[in-house]
Amino acid sequence: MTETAQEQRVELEVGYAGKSIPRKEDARLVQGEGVFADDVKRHGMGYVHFVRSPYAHARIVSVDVSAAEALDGVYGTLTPDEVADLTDPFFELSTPPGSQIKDYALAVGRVRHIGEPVVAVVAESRERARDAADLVEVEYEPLEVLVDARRAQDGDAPVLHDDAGTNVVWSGTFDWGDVDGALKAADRVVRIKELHFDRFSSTPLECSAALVEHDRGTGQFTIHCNHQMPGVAAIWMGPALRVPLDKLRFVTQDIGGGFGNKITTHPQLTACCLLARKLKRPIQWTEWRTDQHTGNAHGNERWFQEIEVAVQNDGTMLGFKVKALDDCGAFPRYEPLGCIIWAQVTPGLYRWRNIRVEFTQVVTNKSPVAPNRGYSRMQQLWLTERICDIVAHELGLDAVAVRKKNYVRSDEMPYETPNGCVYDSGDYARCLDIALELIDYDGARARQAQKDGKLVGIGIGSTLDSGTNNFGQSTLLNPELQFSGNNEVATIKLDIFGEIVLTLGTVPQGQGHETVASQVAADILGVSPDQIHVRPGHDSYWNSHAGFSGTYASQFAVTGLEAVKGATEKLSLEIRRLAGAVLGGADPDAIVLEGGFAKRKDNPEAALPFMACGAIVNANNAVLPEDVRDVTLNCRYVYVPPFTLPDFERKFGNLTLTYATQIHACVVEIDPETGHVELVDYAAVDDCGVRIHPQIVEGQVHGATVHGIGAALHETFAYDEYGQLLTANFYDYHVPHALDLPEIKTGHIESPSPFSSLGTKGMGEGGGAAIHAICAAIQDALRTAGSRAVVADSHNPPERVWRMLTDPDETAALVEVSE
Amino acid sequence: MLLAELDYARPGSIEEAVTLLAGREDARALAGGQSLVNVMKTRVATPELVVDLNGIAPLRGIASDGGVLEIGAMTTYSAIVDSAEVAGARPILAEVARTIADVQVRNRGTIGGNVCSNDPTNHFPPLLAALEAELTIQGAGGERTVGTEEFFEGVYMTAVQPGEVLTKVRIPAKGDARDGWASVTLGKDGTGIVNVAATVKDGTARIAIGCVAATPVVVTASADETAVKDAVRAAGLDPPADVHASAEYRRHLAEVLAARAVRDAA
Amino acid sequence: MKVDGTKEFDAPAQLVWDVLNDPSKMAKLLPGVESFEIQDDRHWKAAVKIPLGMGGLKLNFNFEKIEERPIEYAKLSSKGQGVGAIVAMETEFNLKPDGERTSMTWSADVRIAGPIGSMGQRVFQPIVNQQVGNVLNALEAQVAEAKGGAGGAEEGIHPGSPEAYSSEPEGPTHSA
Amino acid sequence: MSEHTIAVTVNGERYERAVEARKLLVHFIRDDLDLTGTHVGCDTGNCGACTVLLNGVAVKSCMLLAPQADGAEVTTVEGLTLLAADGELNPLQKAFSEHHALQCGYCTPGMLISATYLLSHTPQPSEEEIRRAIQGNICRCTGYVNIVKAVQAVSEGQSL
Repeated sequence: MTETAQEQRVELEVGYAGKSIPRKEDARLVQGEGVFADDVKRHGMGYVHFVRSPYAHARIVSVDVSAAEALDGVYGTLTPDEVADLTDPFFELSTPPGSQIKDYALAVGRVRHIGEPVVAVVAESRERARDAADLVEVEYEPLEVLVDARRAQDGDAPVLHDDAGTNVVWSGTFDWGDVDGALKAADRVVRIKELHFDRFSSTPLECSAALVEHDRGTGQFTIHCNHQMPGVAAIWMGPALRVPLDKLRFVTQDIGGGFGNKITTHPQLTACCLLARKLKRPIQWTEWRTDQHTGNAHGNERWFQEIEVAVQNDGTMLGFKVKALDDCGAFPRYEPLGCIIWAQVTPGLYRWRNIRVEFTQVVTNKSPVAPNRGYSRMQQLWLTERICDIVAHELGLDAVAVRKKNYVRSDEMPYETPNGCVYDSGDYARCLDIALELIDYDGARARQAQKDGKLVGIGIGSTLDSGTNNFGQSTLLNPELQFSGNNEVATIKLDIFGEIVLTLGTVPQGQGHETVASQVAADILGVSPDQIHVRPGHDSYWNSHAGFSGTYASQFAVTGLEAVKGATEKLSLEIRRLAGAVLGGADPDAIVLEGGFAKRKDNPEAALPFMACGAIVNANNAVLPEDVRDVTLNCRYVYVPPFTLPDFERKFGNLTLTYATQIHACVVEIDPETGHVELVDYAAVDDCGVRIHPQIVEGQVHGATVHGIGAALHETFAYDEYGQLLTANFYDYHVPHALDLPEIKTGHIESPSPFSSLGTKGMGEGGGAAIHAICAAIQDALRTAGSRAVVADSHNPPERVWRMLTDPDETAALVEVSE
Repeated sequence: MLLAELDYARPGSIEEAVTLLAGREDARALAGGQSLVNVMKTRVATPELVVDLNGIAPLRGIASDGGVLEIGAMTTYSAIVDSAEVAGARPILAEVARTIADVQVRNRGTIGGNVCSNDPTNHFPPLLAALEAELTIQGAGGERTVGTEEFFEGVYMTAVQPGEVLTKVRIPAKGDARDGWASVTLGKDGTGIVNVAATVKDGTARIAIGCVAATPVVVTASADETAVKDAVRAAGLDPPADVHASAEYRRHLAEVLAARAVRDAA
Repeated sequence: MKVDGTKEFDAPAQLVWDVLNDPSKMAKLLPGVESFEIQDDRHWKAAVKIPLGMGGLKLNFNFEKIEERPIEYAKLSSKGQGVGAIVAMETEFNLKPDGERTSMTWSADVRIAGPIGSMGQRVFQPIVNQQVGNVLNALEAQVAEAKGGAGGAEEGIHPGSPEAYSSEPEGPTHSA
Repeated sequence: MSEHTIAVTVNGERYERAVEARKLLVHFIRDDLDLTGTHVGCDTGNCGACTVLLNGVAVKSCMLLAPQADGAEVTTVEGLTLLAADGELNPLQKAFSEHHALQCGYCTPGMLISATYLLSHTPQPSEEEIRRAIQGNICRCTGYVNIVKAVQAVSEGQSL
């Protein structure tokens, strides 16, 4: 496989792959001619408005929709009782009792977070639907609210789901190597009482939306939406709606950003399906920003407690143990997968061999979570980076030196982690050097020395972006689950007029798949990407797709492109067989594809235009020799990565195929009077192996970086003691604006993956490197100023930094070092 | 995002506007709409009649007679930023207006709307309080002019009564006074956590602090850092706490920013 | 959100108590009352419009006196529902007789839910403080009136025209 | 309640429609005129995805009532190509594509309008001026890096 990969790369270098060609998507998007879910309209459609819970936790005493239904222009409503009657709860991935949680399209019996949909109202206009929603009378009996995950297991804590009888969704222990031995053998043990990874989300600018049609004759639902993983939506919705999967047709074209936040909209989509069927008309749903913030998808909030790190005096880190407590909000939905996904990057970039993680996930009265960009790995990587900096500071060592001493070395690649994951390739130390050079590390250290009122800090964030999941990892949570491996599909055909049409199983949200796929196919067929029509978006009727199709978890550059490559190579062979036969019986290997012709290598004059190939096979096949009558010029390829089932007992196995590296470095200036943190220099170095479209790769690096910057300094989903979300819109949930950011410098190296034939690695999630770098920089600034404060939270707004300055002991007390 | 039903009127004169506003209960004047429309989207505000002041030419414009700068209530932030009169008479108004929200909002938002909504995070209430501006209100009964202490009554509440409109704001020209501004916001030019405006004349600083109470808190002190901080401390602020800042932190910022605003004025 | 404070009255405790426990007088204490209906001596309803410059926030309130120890202590629970907002309030007060004067210590726990609840607490706290101040001023006026004191008892509480409230309430908040 | 018949010229074409007074301009443009290039990304006037030119001035169409646009000239993203002589993509649109200033493309229409407005009064903006001009337009994909580059490229090359 590696040889062919080598050959392939040589071939690709002379072609379109590797060049930043103009994106196919751009022309329509810069003219406002993209088609986003909210742009889809149908005659006679009704607009749905969800009546949402004003309480974080309450019993639904009564629901009265009579006044709403009596209002002029109202088409009808959907109530919790109807939902409980017409649907089954969505399936749960966890083991009992967590799996006994019942999750419906609308709140049945109880509301469990503010913004939870309780009743749906449909009317002739958006405004009228809202008018009617205001007339729906829901009587609630408020219940005690659970906001702090650390209380979830207390005897006196309210239990959210009586069916489960506990707030614990999943818990288990992961024990690799010999942690206790390492802690005994170590020169020192660094103990950290508690760290908190804050709740935020990448908040795609386009909220969720759908237009759902129901064909009464066939029972067919057509769901025009922006769900980024329709295959999974279907698996949730089919059984709940009691219809076969093929009755659910998902159609998307342009999606205004997903970042994982558009994987768990199946409850609202299910409600729209029920309404379309009940009211016999198309149903249009627009989710507004406040709806999305209160009731759609947040990132996982996580507490790390009782951390113990075994270290030698020279900074060598032998291992660590930790209790991780994950807060998934009111319903698990995609969870508890977050309870294992982190294990793809268990030791971060470091050579720790002894690790014990006691992982527990609980529900709270907050918005449910979804796999937000960097899903679950980001939290684990933040832990490893925080440990690294805290250890360095406590031992009086240089954070750069400690990293270089403990990084997995390039000559150790491929490297097997303590839990059996295989880091395919990379050179972390070299990436770090490039990052430090980009921010002029020595110059920054010099500026730090001369105190000019501001406190200067330098921070590093080193992370991995693990791509192409082995879904077998789900069996480490629940051995009953029948998921493993991964797959992706592409089809390509050469049509009657020589048109080449490529369809993908993926569901892009801005990653430029049309363009990148066309580059790979063009190189194989010897044409220009312009001559390859890649169908925009995804239609589960017309796009061939597999169980794991979709755009998520940094995998397109491997799964998506391998499928494209496989299908296109099949087509290439068919064209060459056909041409060989037509051009005097030449062997396919004697035919070369060039400029839209299939030519005999020995006689370039003997050439068959693609148009002729398409015409013969599709419209003139009687002239074909028998031995090529099987040629259809319509080829499908399913890429299946080489995974095996992980070992449940040892919780051991390879969970992902490729690992892209991100090393970020930044310089901050802190205003000591206000605690305001200013980002004055920033560099992001990325290594995702071979880059098919460098400009798109760099764009992904910019985007992931800024999501991290926002989370570190500006963005938080904060709740009060009553479970009221305090940052329910962009007025209080401050995402970075153009003025909030410095120039983001980028650098890269290419360490081709030996496990993908193109040498590519999935990328784009960035592992939250910016959060780690900024936390490290803030702590560095404080320490240089003589404070013992420890950055113990991933989110550091001005007041928190000011408190660290005024009361350093509060956080310093979290850390102790014993000989 | 979806407004409740309402009636809409676009009068061409102040008199017409006043009549319309007086004629209906729950009539609301619509200025730039950059705050009101957003509150209406939540249906927390549901005026039955919206009286759009954008058609009333006399409410726009900036004039300076040397001694006093007169700004029409419907003058946009952008117009203030670009105004030669403002630059000449009281440049701080333009410097602060330039940091309000963003270009689109500055193109629509007006100084009148800003002070009449009197959201604690707004820029103009503390600034006008520091500059001792006078505000002219017109109703059926005619015109009256009030100072800022009288004008700002509470959160979202001002001396402008039902059936009245704010017509203009008069600000004394700079003369030998020096003005300053300091704030801590969510990101650059974001929502204010605490805003402070100061004007210094003959060694005395008049300081107005925003977002620490229902209305701007004005303190005066001799223009040196210790005196200013002492004066702010003496004001015994009891600021609101929210997700962005505790009362304690706002109290601290009030002192720090007051000192900075005075320094900025120097 | 919890607010509390103390207030002195130049009137005997019994009189203050009577004012505080007379629902019809209660109607005059509340801001922006548009209608008031007494069900029994422990339960009453009111339609109020909380004054907000952007337009009043309309709420239908249900009141219940959940505890009382004449003439020193009473506890009142109320819940208001309206579009975009639910307000739940628990108020308590203690009266300490001091000859012909009375000192009242009071506390209120106000919860605001619904869409408005997520819109900047920084505005609620001053609003609540200000309304509490208005209620206390009105109470003082009512007590004065009951005592047969100076007129103008209605000063500063014109139901329905909240803008007429005193701009500097003698409330727990310091405002300019 | 009150319904108004309004006449708005959008991208050079005159539309006359009856609208409810409460309808937001952005919904009039998207739902009534079917010009779906103008987007909605928030409900508080922060994101700028709904930015249009109203009589040549950049405004957020989610904070105007449709009747307020009566008699006005509105330019939406669909009108930008008209600004280029040949009806092709205009230089700004080309620059956005060349510099990869868009990923999902959802903020792009508002971004293009804000940049168009900037260049209409400041043909040679500094980076600071460009960042100030798009401060009211949120992009969640690009970190603004390439958007700034694209606008710079246009201001350095041919103006609109």
